[in-house]
Amino acid sequence: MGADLVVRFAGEGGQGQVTAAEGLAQAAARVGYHVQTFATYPSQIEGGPVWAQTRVSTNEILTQGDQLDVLVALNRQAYETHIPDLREGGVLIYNSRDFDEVPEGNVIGLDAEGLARETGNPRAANVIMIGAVAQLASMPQQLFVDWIESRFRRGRPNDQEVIDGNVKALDVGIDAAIRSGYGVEALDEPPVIAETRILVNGNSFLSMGAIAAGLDVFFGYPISPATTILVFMETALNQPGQFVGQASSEIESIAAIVGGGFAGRKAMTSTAGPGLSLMGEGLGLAWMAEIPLVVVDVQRGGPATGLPTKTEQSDLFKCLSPGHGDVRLPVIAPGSVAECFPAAIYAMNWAERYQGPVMLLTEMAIAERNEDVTKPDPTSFPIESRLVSEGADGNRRYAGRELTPFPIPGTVGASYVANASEHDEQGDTTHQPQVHIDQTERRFSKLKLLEVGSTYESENTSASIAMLPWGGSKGPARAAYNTLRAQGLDLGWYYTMFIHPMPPALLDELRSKDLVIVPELNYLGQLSSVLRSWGVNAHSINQYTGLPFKEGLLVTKTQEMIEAKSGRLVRA
Amino acid sequence: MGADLVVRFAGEGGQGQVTAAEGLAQAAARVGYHVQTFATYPSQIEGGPVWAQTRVSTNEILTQGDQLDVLVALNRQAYETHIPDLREGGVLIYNSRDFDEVPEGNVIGLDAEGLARETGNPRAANVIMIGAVAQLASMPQQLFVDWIESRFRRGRPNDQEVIDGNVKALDVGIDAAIRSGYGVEALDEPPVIAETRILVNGNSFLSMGAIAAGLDVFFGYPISPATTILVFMETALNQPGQFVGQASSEIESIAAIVGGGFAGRKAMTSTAGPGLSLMGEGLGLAWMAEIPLVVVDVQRGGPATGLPTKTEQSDLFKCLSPGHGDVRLPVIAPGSVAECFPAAIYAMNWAERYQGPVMLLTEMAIAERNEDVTKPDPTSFPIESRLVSEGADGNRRYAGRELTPFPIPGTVGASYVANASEHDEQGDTTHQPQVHIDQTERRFSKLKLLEVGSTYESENTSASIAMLPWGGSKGPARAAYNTLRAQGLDLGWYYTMFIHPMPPALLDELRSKDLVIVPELNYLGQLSSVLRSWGVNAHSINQYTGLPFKEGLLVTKTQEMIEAKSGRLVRA
Amino acid sequence: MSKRNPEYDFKWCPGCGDFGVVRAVELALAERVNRLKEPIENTALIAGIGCSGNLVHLQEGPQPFGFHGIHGRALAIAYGVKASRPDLNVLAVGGDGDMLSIGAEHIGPQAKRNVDMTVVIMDNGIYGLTKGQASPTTSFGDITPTTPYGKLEDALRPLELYMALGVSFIASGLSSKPRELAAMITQAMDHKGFSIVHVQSPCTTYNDTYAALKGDEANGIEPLAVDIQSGHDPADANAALALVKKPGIPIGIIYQLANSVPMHERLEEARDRLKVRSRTVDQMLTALEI
Amino acid sequence: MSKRNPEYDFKWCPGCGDFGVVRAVELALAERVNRLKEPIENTALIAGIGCSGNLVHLQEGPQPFGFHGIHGRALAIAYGVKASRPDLNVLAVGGDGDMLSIGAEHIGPQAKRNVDMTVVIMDNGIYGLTKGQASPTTSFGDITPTTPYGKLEDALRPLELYMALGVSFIASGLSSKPRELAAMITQAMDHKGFSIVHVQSPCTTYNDTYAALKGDEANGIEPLAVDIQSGHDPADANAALALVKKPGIPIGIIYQLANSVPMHERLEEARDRLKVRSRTVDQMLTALEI
Ligand SMILES: Cc1ncc(C[n+]2csc(CCOP(=O)(O)OP(=O)(O)O)c2C)c(N)n1
Ligand SMILES: Cc1ncc(C[n+]2csc(CCOP(=O)(O)OP(=O)(O)O)c2C)c(N)n1
Ligand code: SF4
Ligand code: SF4
Ligand SMILES: [Mg+2]
Ligand SMILES: [Mg+2]
Repeated sequence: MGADLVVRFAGEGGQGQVTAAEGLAQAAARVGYHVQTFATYPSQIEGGPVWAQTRVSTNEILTQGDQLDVLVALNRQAYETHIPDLREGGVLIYNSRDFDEVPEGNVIGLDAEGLARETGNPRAANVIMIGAVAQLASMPQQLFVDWIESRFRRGRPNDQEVIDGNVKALDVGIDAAIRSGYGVEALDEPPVIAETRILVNGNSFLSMGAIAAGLDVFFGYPISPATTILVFMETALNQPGQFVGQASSEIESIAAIVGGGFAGRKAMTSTAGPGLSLMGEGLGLAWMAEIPLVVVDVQRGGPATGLPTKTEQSDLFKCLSPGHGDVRLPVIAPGSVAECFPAAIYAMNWAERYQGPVMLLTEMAIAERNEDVTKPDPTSFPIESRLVSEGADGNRRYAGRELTPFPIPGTVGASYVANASEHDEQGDTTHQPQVHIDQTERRFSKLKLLEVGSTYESENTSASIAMLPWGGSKGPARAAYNTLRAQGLDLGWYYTMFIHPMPPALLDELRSKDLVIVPELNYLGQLSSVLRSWGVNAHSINQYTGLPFKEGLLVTKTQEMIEAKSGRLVRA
Repeated sequence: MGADLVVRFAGEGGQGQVTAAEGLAQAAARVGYHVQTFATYPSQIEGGPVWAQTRVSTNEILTQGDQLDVLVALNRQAYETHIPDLREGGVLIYNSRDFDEVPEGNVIGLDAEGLARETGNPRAANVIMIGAVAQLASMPQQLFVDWIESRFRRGRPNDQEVIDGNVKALDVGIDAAIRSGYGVEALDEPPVIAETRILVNGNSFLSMGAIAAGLDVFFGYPISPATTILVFMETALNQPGQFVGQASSEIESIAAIVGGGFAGRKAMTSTAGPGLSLMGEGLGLAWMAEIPLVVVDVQRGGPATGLPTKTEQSDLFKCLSPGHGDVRLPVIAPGSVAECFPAAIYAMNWAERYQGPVMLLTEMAIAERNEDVTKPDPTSFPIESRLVSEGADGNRRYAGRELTPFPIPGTVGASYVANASEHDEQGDTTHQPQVHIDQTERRFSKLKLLEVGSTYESENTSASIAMLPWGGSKGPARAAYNTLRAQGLDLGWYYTMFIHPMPPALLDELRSKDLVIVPELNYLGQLSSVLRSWGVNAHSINQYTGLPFKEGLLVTKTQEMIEAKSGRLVRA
Repeated sequence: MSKRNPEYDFKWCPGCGDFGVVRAVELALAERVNRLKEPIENTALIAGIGCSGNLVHLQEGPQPFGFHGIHGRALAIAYGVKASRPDLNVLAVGGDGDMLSIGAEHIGPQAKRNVDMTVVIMDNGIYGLTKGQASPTTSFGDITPTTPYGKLEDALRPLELYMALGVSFIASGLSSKPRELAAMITQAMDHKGFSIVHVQSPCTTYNDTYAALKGDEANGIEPLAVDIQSGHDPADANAALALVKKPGIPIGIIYQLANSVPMHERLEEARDRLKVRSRTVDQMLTALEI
Repeated sequence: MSKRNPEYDFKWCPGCGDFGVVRAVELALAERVNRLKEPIENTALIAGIGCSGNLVHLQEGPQPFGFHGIHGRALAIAYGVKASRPDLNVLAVGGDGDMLSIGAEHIGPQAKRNVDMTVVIMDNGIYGLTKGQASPTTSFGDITPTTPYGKLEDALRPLELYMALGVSFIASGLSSKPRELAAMITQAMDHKGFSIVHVQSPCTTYNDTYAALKGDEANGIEPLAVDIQSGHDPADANAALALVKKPGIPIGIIYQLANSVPMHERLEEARDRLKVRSRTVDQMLTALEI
C-alpha cells in the first residue's frame, strides 16, 4: 500500500488527455483522496503535443509528482518524450496502433481507438485508458462508474446510451490491466477529512474570491491563461449594478477599470504578460490618480508573445514597476490553488484600503490545475471598502500625506478632478516643487497601510540559511524543504503571498540570514534581485523551461547552492 | 574679478526670459566663456511661471549655479519665488510696473515694457534687461551688439530697423545699470580654448550623434521633452533611403522601428515616460525577435502624465524592464550635453553589435539646456553595423547561444521568420523546454558583447566610500565632490554612462566599497536599488522636485549620509 | 476653474477656440441641472490630454466630477464610468490628436456598444499643447514642424468615420458660437446612446482657421463651415452620409439614430428576457463540492 | 511550413478557412515571382497573432521573409518595413480580432499615408486561437463564452470602415475560392498604395459560417456572400460605397482609387520639388560653431 499515485496521459491534442486526467482526479477526490492535476499543451486549438497528469494522495499534495507510476502514451513521440519520467517498476500503457515493436518494461499495449469503436463509442478511448489505470492502482470500478454517471447525465434523451458505452469502455480497460498481470502499489485508504472539500482550479477560485470581496465590474480582453477568469465573470457577475465587458484591447480594459474605480465601484481586470505590458501607462494613471482597482496577471512564458500556454514567474519586475516614474505597486501572489480565494480577497481589500491599484500575480500552473481544497466560508473573511467622502470637504481629495476619504461621483459637494498630472489637493494640475514632493510622499506613505494584518509562514527560524519560495513554486519548494529537513539539513522556511509590501517582520528576519534561497521560474532571479535591493542576501534557484519545478531538482540545487555559498551568486 | 556669473530671468510665460538667457549665453560664448543655460516652464503654450538662467564661467561648468549674481524679476510673484536664491551682494533688477514699493538691497527698478515702447520696439523689454545685466557684469557692449546683429539679420527689408531698435534697448539697459551705481564682480578674461566650440542643446546633439552613427529611419510621436528630436530629424534625415515619420502613437512608433530594424535599417524613436510606458510590449518584441533599434527616453517628471515639462530620473526601472518576462535592456545615460553625441553613437553601435533594442536614457534638464562643447569630429568615432547574413545559411537566424549573422530581407536564401513567440533556430514557433532554455540564454549571453570597450571615470579609488552619480546628476555631483574633496573628505569618484551592462571592472570596484552614494532625481532610489541587487552597498540621495540638484544640497546630504552610514539605509 | 484654486496656472492663448467650448459646456450643464433638477455632481467630465483637455480645470462656476487622465484614453475611461454607473451623465472631451490619432481605436467600440455618453471633440487641426505638429485633421500639404515639406498624409474626414462606425448621434459645431454649441451638447446628452459633438475650435497660435471657417463672401471666398439646411432630417442616414461627403464642414445636427437603445438598456433587457439569476459565492462553491 | 522544420507543431483544425487563404497567398506570391522575376525573398510577410497569423509558418514551398510579432501590431510593423525599404513587397496578414479590435487604430494611418502594402484580413467573426470569444465582426446576438446572453454590441461593418478611411484598394474574398482570392491578392499587391483584401475565412471549430456564406438556394436561404456584378466599376467610389452598404457581403474588387500615389512616391516628389538638400553631420555642427 502507498500514499501516492502519479499518472500521466500524453499524446497529441484532441486525444482526451485532459479529460482523462480530470476524470481520474474527480473520481479519486470523491472518495476522499487529495488530488492535483496538471496539463500542458501548445498554443493552438487542435493537435500538438499535449500531456496531462494527475496525482492522487492520502496526504496534502505539494507537487504534481516528479516520477510517474503509470504513463499512458497515446503515440510514439509521447512515449519517447515521457518515458524517462516513469519510475522504476512503473507501468507503461501505450497505444499499440502507433508502435511497431513492444517497448521494454511493464507494458500494456492497447489499441484504445479500435477498442473504443468496438464499444460503439469511438470517443471513449481515454475512458479505456482510465479503466486500465484504475485497475493498476486497485481503485474500485464503482468510483469511475459514478464519475461517468455525473459527467454524462445531462438530461438528454441518449444519456443512458452514452453512459453505458463509457462504462463498457471502462471495463475494457480494467480487463486489459487485469490480463496484463501488472499493478502498481495500491493506494492506502483515503484520509478522513472533516471539512467540506471542493475540486477547483486556480482561476475559478480566484474569481470567486474577488466576487466574495464585493467585485462590481470587470473588463477583460481574452488572453491565455487568463481568459477563463473573464469567461467566469461573464456569467457570475450579473446582478443589477454589476457589469462585465469584453474589452477591445488591454489598453481599454485598464482604462475602463480605472473609470469603474473612479465611479466608486470595485473593479478588476485579468490578463497575462503581453496585456500587462500594454497596461503600463494605465496602471501609472491609477497610481497617480489614486484609483482602487485590481489587475490579475496570470503569468505565462515570456517575453513578448513568448510561450502562451506555458508557466513561468517572470512578470514580477513588471508588476512592481509597470510604468515610468516613481511607482511601486502592491503585489500579492498566491502559492497554490487554495490560496487563490483568499489572495483575491486580500487584493480587493488592499485596493480599497489604500485607494490604489493592486497586482494579483498568479501563473498558468496554478490557474489551470485542479486541486481539492477546503470549501471556504465567504462570510468568514473581513471585506473592506474604501473610506468614502460625505461631500462636505470632498474636493480636498488629495490633501495631506495620508489617506483621505474617496469622493464618489454623484455626491453633492464632493466634486474634484481625479488627475494623473501632478496636482494640488483638489486635483488641479500644478508643477510646484513642494507639491510634487508632498504628493509623491503621500502616494508612497499610503503603502504603509498594507502592512497591517498581512502574514507569513516560518519554520526553523533559528537557521542561518532559509528557503523562501514565492507563488506557485511554494509547493515544490516545500516538498524539497521537507526532504532536506528529513536529511538533517538546518534550513529555515519562510513564505508569504504578500510580495510588496512584504510583512516588515518577515523582511527583518530575512535580513538577518546569511543566505536566503529563492526558487523561482525565471532567468533573472526576479524576487531575489528585489530582495537584495531590500537588503536581504537572497539568491535564486532558476528554472525557465515553461514547466513547474520538480522536487528532486530543488533538493539538488539547494544542496549545491549551500555548498557554493561563499561563491559569487549575484547575476547582474 | 571672478570666474563665474549666474543670472536668472524670471516671470510669466511670454516675457522673453528664455530668449534673454540664451542671448546672454550666446554673446558670452562668442568671446570664449563657457556657458550653460537652464529653463523651466509649465505645460502650456502661454503664460504661467517661467524662469531661465544662464551661467557664464571661465571654467568648465558643472551646474546651473546655486546662487544668483543677478536676478531679473519680471513680476512680483517671480520676485517672491526667486529672491531667496539671490546671493548676498547680488543685484535685483525688477519690473517696476509690478511693484508698489522698492524692494530692499541692491536693486534696479526698470519699467522695461514702457522703456521698450519708447525705443519703438515694444518686444525688446528683455533686451533692455540683458543690457542692464551686461553692464552689471562689466561685459563689453559690442558683444551684445554682435549678438543682436546675428539674431535679427534675416534678409528682410526692415532688418536694420529692428537691429537698431534692439541696440537702442540694449543701451537703455546699460544706462540704467550705470546710473544705479551697482555692479557684480567682473568676469575674468575668458579662457583660451584651442578646439572649435559649438553651442548646442542635448536633444540636438544627441540627434546629430545618432545620424553620425548611420541612422536611417526615425519614427516618433510628439511628447515633451522629446519632441525636438523628432522635429530635428524631420529636416535632418532626408537623404534618399532615409525616412522620418510622425507616428499615430508611441505604439505605432515602436512597432514601426521594429519593422525598420527587421528590414535592415538603423532605426530609432524618441519619447518620454508616458510613451515609453506604451512601448513595453514592442520593446519585448524587439528583444525576443532580436531586432536592433534605439529608443530614446527623455525623462520628465512621472508617473503617468506627471510633470511634462520638469526634469526627473525616474524611468530607470522601466527602461531596464520595459515589459513582462525575462528582459533586461541595455541602457546608456549621458551625463551632460557634451556626452549626448557620443552616447547616441554608442547606443546605435550597441544595437547593431548585439542585435537588439537599446535604451538611450536622457532627461529634460540635459535635453533642453544649451552648453558650449568641443565640436566633435564625427569621423573619429568608430561606427558599427550589424553582422549580416550572406544568405547561405540565413534561416538559421537563431542558431546557438551566440550572435548569428542578421538576414536582411531581400537576400536570396536568407529567409526566416523573425518571431516574438519562443522559436527554434529558423524562427518557427516551438515551446519545447530545451528550446526556451537555449534561446533565453542566447538572448542574455549577447549582452556580454556590450561589455567590450565601455569605459568609466574613477578618481581616488582607494577610498572606501565613493560617489557614483548617473545621468544629468553627474554635474552637480561632481561639483559637490570637488567641494568635499577640497574639504579633505576621503571620497572616491566613479561615473559611467553605461548603466547596463555596467563595465565589469567598475562593478567590481563598486562591490569592494563600504558605501556607494548615488545622487539621483527620484524617490525610489532606482539606480542604487539596482546596484544593491548587483551586490553593491549603494544608497541614494534622492530629490523629486522636478528640478536638478544644487551643489550645496548634495554637499550637505553627502556629509549626512556618511555620518549615518551605520544606520538603516534601505528603502523597500 | 475649480472655485477654490484661482492660482491654477494653466492658461489658453488669447482667442483660442476652446474658450467658446468651455462656455458651451458650462451652459449645457447649467441647463441640464436646471431642467432635470439633477445635481451637477451627477456629471462626470472625462478629459483627454492636450490644450483642449484642460477644459476640465477651466470651467467656471459649479463643478462636475472631473477626470484628467492620460493621452488618448478619455473614451475608454468614460466607458468604464458609464458601464459602472449608468445613473451618471458622462461627458468626455478632448482634442483631435487625442481622440483621432492616439485614441482613435476607442471610438468604434463605444459606438458599437452604443454607450450612453457624449463626446465633445475640439478639432483645431493641430497638436496644440506639444507646439504645433500635424494631427490627423491637418490639411494635406500644410507645413508644420513635423511636416516640413508639407503634410504628405491625406486629412482624415472624421464625420465620415463616425457614420461608418455607426455612431448613433453626430453633431458638428463651431467654438465661435457657444450658444448653438451648448444646444447641440444638450441634445447629445439627452440622446440615449453614443453621441459625438465635433467642434471646429481654432488654435490661434498654431493653426488659425477662423478666417477659413468664416470665409469672406465679399471677396468671393467660400466659408469652410456651412450651416446645415433646415430641411435636413437627422434620422435619415443616407441624407446624413451625403451631407458629410460634400466638401466643406456642415454645421448642425448631422445624424441621430431613431429609437437608439444604449448599452445598459440592452444588457438589462437581455438579463430580463433570459431571466438571468445570479448565484451567491456560496452557491458557486457548493456546486463544486466533491 | 518552413522547409527545414517539418516538426513545426502548429496545426489548424480540419476545414479551417485559413487553409484556403494560405493557398491563395502561395499562389499569388508564386505568380509574382514568375511574372516580375523578383525573388520571393523580396517579399516580407508580416503576421498578426491568432490562428490566422500562423499562416506565416504554414506556407509550403519557397519562403518569403516572415515576421511573427505581437497581437494587433502587424500593420504598424509593416509600415516600418515599407517606409524603410520601399523596394520590398510588403504583405500583412491577420485575423478580425487582431486587425479590427486591438489593432483597429493602425488602419486609418496607413490608409491616409497610402503606404504601398497589402493586408489580408482573415475574418472568421470570432477569436479562434483564444477559443471562441466574440470579435468585432461577430453578429449581434451570437452566443459565445464572452457573450453568454448573446452579443450586445452591433457588428462592425469593415468594408464601410475601409471606405470611410480612404483605403485606396478594397477587395472582399472567400477562403473557399483560393484561386479567385489569389487573383485579388495579386491585384492588391500590384496596386500602388494601401490595399486590403478582406477574406471570409470560417472557423470550423467556433463559428462555422460556410453554410451561411453559401446559402441554400433550394431551401430559399439567400447566401450571405454575393458575387459583385460584372458591371461594377471599382474606380467609382459612390458605386463602391453603395455596394458595401447593401446587406450581405459583396465578393470581388470593391474599390480601387485611380492614379493612387503611395507614400514613398509622395515623399520623393516633395523632396524633388523642394530640392531638399541634406546636410552632413559636420555641416550641422559647423552651423552651431560659436
Ligand atoms: C502617451 C502620450 N503621448 C504623447 C503625449 C504628449 N501630448 C500631450 S497633448 C498631445 C497632443 C495634443 O493635441 P490634441 O489632442 O489635438 O490637443 P490640443 O492641444 O490641440 O487641444 C500630445 C502628443 C502624452 N501626454 N502622452
Ligand atoms: C496583447 C495581447 N492580447 C491578447 C492576446 C491573446 N490573443 C491571441 S490571438 C487573439 C485573438 C485571436 O482572434 P483573431 O485575431 O480573430 O484571430 P483568429 O485566431 O480568429 O484567426 C488573442 C486575443 C495576445 N497574444 N496579446
Ligand atoms: S496652443 Fe492653440 S489650442 Fe493651445 S491654448 Fe494656444 S490657441 Fe489654444
Ligand atoms: S479554431 Fe477556428 S480559426 Fe483556429 S484553426 Fe481551428 S478552425 Fe481555424
Ligand atoms: Mg488639437
Ligand atoms: Mg478571428
